[in-house]
Amino acid sequence: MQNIKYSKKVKEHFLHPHNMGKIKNADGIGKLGNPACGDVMYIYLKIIKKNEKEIIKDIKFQTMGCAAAISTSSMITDIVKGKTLEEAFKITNKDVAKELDGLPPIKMHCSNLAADVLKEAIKDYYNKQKNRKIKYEKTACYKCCDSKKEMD
Amino acid sequence: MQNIKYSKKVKEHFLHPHNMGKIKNADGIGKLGNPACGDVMYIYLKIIKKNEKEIIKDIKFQTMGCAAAISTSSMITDIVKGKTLEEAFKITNKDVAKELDGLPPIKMHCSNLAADVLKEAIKDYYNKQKNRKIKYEKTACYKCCDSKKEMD
Amino acid sequence: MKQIYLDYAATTPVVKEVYDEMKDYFLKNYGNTSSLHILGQNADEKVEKVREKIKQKLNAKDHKVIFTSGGTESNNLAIKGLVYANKEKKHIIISKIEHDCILKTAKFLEKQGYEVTYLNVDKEGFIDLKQLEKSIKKETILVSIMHANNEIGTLQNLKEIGKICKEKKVLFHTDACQSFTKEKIDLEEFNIDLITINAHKIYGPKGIGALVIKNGIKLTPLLHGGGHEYGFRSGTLNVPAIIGFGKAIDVISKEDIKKMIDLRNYMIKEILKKIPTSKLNGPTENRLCNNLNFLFNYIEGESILLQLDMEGICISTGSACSSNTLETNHVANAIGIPKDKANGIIRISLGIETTKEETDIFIEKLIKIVKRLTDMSPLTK
Amino acid sequence: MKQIYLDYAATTPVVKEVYDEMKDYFLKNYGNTSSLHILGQNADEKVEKVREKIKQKLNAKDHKVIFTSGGTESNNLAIKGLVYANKEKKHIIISKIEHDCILKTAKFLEKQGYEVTYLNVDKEGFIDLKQLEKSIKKETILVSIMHANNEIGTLQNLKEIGKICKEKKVLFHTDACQSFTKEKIDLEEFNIDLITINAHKIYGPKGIGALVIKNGIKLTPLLHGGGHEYGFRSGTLNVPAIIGFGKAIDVISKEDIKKMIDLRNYMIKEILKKIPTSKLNGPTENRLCNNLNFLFNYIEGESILLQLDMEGICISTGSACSSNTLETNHVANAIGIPKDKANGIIRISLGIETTKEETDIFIEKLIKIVKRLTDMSPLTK
Ligand SMILES: Cc1ncc(COP(=O)(O)O)c(C=O)c1O
Ligand SMILES: Cc1ncc(COP(=O)(O)O)c(C=O)c1O
Repeated sequence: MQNIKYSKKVKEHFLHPHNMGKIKNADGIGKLGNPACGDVMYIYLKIIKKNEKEIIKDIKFQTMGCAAAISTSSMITDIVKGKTLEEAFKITNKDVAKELDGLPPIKMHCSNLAADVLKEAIKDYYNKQKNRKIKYEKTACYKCCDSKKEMD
Repeated sequence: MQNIKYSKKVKEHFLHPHNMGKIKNADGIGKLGNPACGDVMYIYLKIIKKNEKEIIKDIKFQTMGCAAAISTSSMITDIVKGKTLEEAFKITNKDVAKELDGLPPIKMHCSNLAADVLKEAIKDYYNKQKNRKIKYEKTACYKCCDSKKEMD
Repeated sequence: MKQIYLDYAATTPVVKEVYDEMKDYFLKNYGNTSSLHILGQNADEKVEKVREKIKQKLNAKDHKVIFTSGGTESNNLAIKGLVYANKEKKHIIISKIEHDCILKTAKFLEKQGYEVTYLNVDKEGFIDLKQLEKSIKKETILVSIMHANNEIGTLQNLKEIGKICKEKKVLFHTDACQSFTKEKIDLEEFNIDLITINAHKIYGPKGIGALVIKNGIKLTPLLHGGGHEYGFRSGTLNVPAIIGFGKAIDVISKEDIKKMIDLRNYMIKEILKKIPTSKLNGPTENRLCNNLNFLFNYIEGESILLQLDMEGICISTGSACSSNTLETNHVANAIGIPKDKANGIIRISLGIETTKEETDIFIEKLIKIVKRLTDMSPLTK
Repeated sequence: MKQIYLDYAATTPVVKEVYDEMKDYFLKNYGNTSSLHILGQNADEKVEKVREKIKQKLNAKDHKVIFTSGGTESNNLAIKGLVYANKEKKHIIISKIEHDCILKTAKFLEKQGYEVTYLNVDKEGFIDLKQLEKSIKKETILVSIMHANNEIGTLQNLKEIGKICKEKKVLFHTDACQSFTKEKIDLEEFNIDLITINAHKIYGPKGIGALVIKNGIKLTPLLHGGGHEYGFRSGTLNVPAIIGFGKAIDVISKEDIKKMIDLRNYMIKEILKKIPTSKLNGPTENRLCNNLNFLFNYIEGESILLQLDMEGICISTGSACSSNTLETNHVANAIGIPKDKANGIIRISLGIETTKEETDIFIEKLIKIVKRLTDMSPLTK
């Protein structure tokens, strides 16, 4: 009933994720998710300033989760590496899913939280810069994800 | 669930019944059954007296009913032809079924009424002889017979 | 002795192409549709295709296909599922000639305090649309009228029934086990909210059916569990049977139907002409393409059936010679056949493989057998 | 890429000999068991033989075999059928690790005013016989405890449970879908009143199961209709599937069981040894012969499953990553696995065709995948 076929791109990123790991002394760290729900994601940022602009020089992620969670993590790091923080902040979970040629419907709102985590990391960076607060609304759903699994 | 396989003997009598028909001016006639229930049986007797004994010289039947009704009718006429009335009166529905190598269980108590009809015919004969009353208990069931038929 | 099977209304063989289609799903693509791995997902995908195909065949624009174990389950789910999920309304309407699985369900509900209206039918088995309209009241939740009657082949006017149900804002369910793929059914045009179909009447496997329901309808499941079938019917999906069901939809062609109608009409004419004690039950128009049903005076259907059987011909009786008088052939009863004649009924149902030759052999044997039994009967005038 | 299927607990292929046995009943002996003609009677006869065979296999001396569409239906019929037919008693006892189709049925009954006791299980999944005994009261009609758990393979002590039920004069039902033909079941010795079995876990077809009940037990049918199956379950009998079910009873041999146990034990040893973040769920003794279930720290079962799938290996996850928190893996919950770890579970289930080679390939790939995912996890210490 619920087709959770993943796109080729999702599978690629899932099996061979990009930018996996930690950044020591990161300039910003975002953390979201709950192991009880099955998806936990950390994003680490290294920022440099160039012509007044703050640019993501390096980005890494750590994720515990299903194929959707892992591939969106990997994909977002690809998307924003080298982008300015302002540009990066505009990326939505939907954008990430689109870049991956879509996610199964049941995964759209649960495991697709990479953009939110990135925003958390940027927020963390701004917080450290003092006097720079930023607001946004999380778009992923942080309750347990919907899956069709039943034991047979 | 309810096997209504008929024995070979039942099938033979069913397809080629013996002593089928009417006897004109019969000495005794027995009638039982109800078309609404699916089984109606008539038995006609021709009696002769020999050495003080009343003997069934001829017997015929007419039956509307299923294979069990028809074959038991046919079988009982075979059994009692030439027998004395006293002997014939002792024949039970069970005896008839036995001679036929059995009837399907669901047919044992409904369509197996030939012996009862024969008794009716003998009673009728006795009644006509005056002062000779005879009693017996019907053993077949005269409600609608049990069958597993359902429309599919 | 070659068998002549004329009992396609009871069940059909699985035709070769359906059988072949299922094979892989027994032996190789055996995954459980709930499984996330490729075997499961492949099975799931194929099952979804069958759902789509069923919807297309029925022109179901806004419906869900719930797979069940057959017509009986679909009918039970349609009625019980619906009334249990909508407790405020306690009245349903069915006809007097519904299949046992509707009738007995209705009787069961009556015991639980529901009200059931059993619509009369005329001599040919048609309900009275006026009576239907008048029977609908505020408490009515559902009208369930079968499409083709399984015994006498009467085809109800679904379109008119659907129109009335729509106007009166009650749900309309139809049991189309006998008519699916044989007669036109258009859920949109006929305004059908729920429909029961199954596979083993259309050259598909036994043990699979579907209840197709309009989106938004709530049902209380009869089978609780893993939440399969939109939560309406749990249990591991019977994938090979579903695949077979899907394939079976294509089996009966327009030509087959035309051929069956011609044969049916030919047989009616011949039998009525050659057997003076015979009478046709059911209508001559708006009759299921493959159904024949006759009454023979003075004799019993079961004896006709058995003698034909001994000669290699399979048919069905029309009478339910049952210990419970209430259960004696309710259809015969409803169309006004007196009880003392209701045992003389046989049903003949044709298949796509039935030939003119077979029907001729059948008619010839039938004539002889009827004569033999009539001669034997004490009731013959 | 050759598939390695290690999800036999979800469903099995139909083996060739079962498939072959069914063939004739699809294509030639396709009669409806209700039909009085030879095709119907032949089918009926064969079906009766399967009933007998099932009874023999279970040592059922005084029981009826009711064919259903599968385990889900049998379990629903056992519980709902029984409580609806015995309205005076409104309490049932089940365990916390029953299959969804028992659990959800129990929850449904609770909403209707019935009382349900959910027995705890220990870390290995065993119920506490003392707690069972104490839970039985005057109003208790039924104790339903599954034989082998489908997730963690725990085999309950049916004999002791049966003894308690007998003493306390309550009926005892067991869901034996996972254990039938794999583990000893003796209805007499174990005092089992009702038992659920199905075919698609034992190399038979999907869509067929049975509820075997002691004579004298009354059930309210879930499916009303023509009165099939002693009146307890109407619907045209699924003859080919029943034939297949009958044949499937013979598929698993003593040697197969021994082989599966050896492989299972070998795999447990290897995996625990080679994957330091792994933990075995379920017991080491009294464990279903073909079941393995592991927890992996820091990572998600679904990801393991999918990566294995991409490498051609089919397994199952243990977690029901579900929107409804109540529904997250109730078995993991019951055996005390904290929620934040319950997503790291996988189930591996062996079949008669599983080879040592396959298990070695599996273990090798599992090690790599677990390492990869663990390295990626933010939770790794
Ligand atoms: C009109 C009608 N409804 C329902 C059924 C029941 O279907 P099934 O045998 O698939 O349960 C049948 C046939 O048996 C039927 O002819
Ligand atoms: C223990 C147990 N009970 C019941 C079922 C349900 O059986 P079915 O899939 O035949 O409905 C299953 C398997 O799905 C099971 O493993």
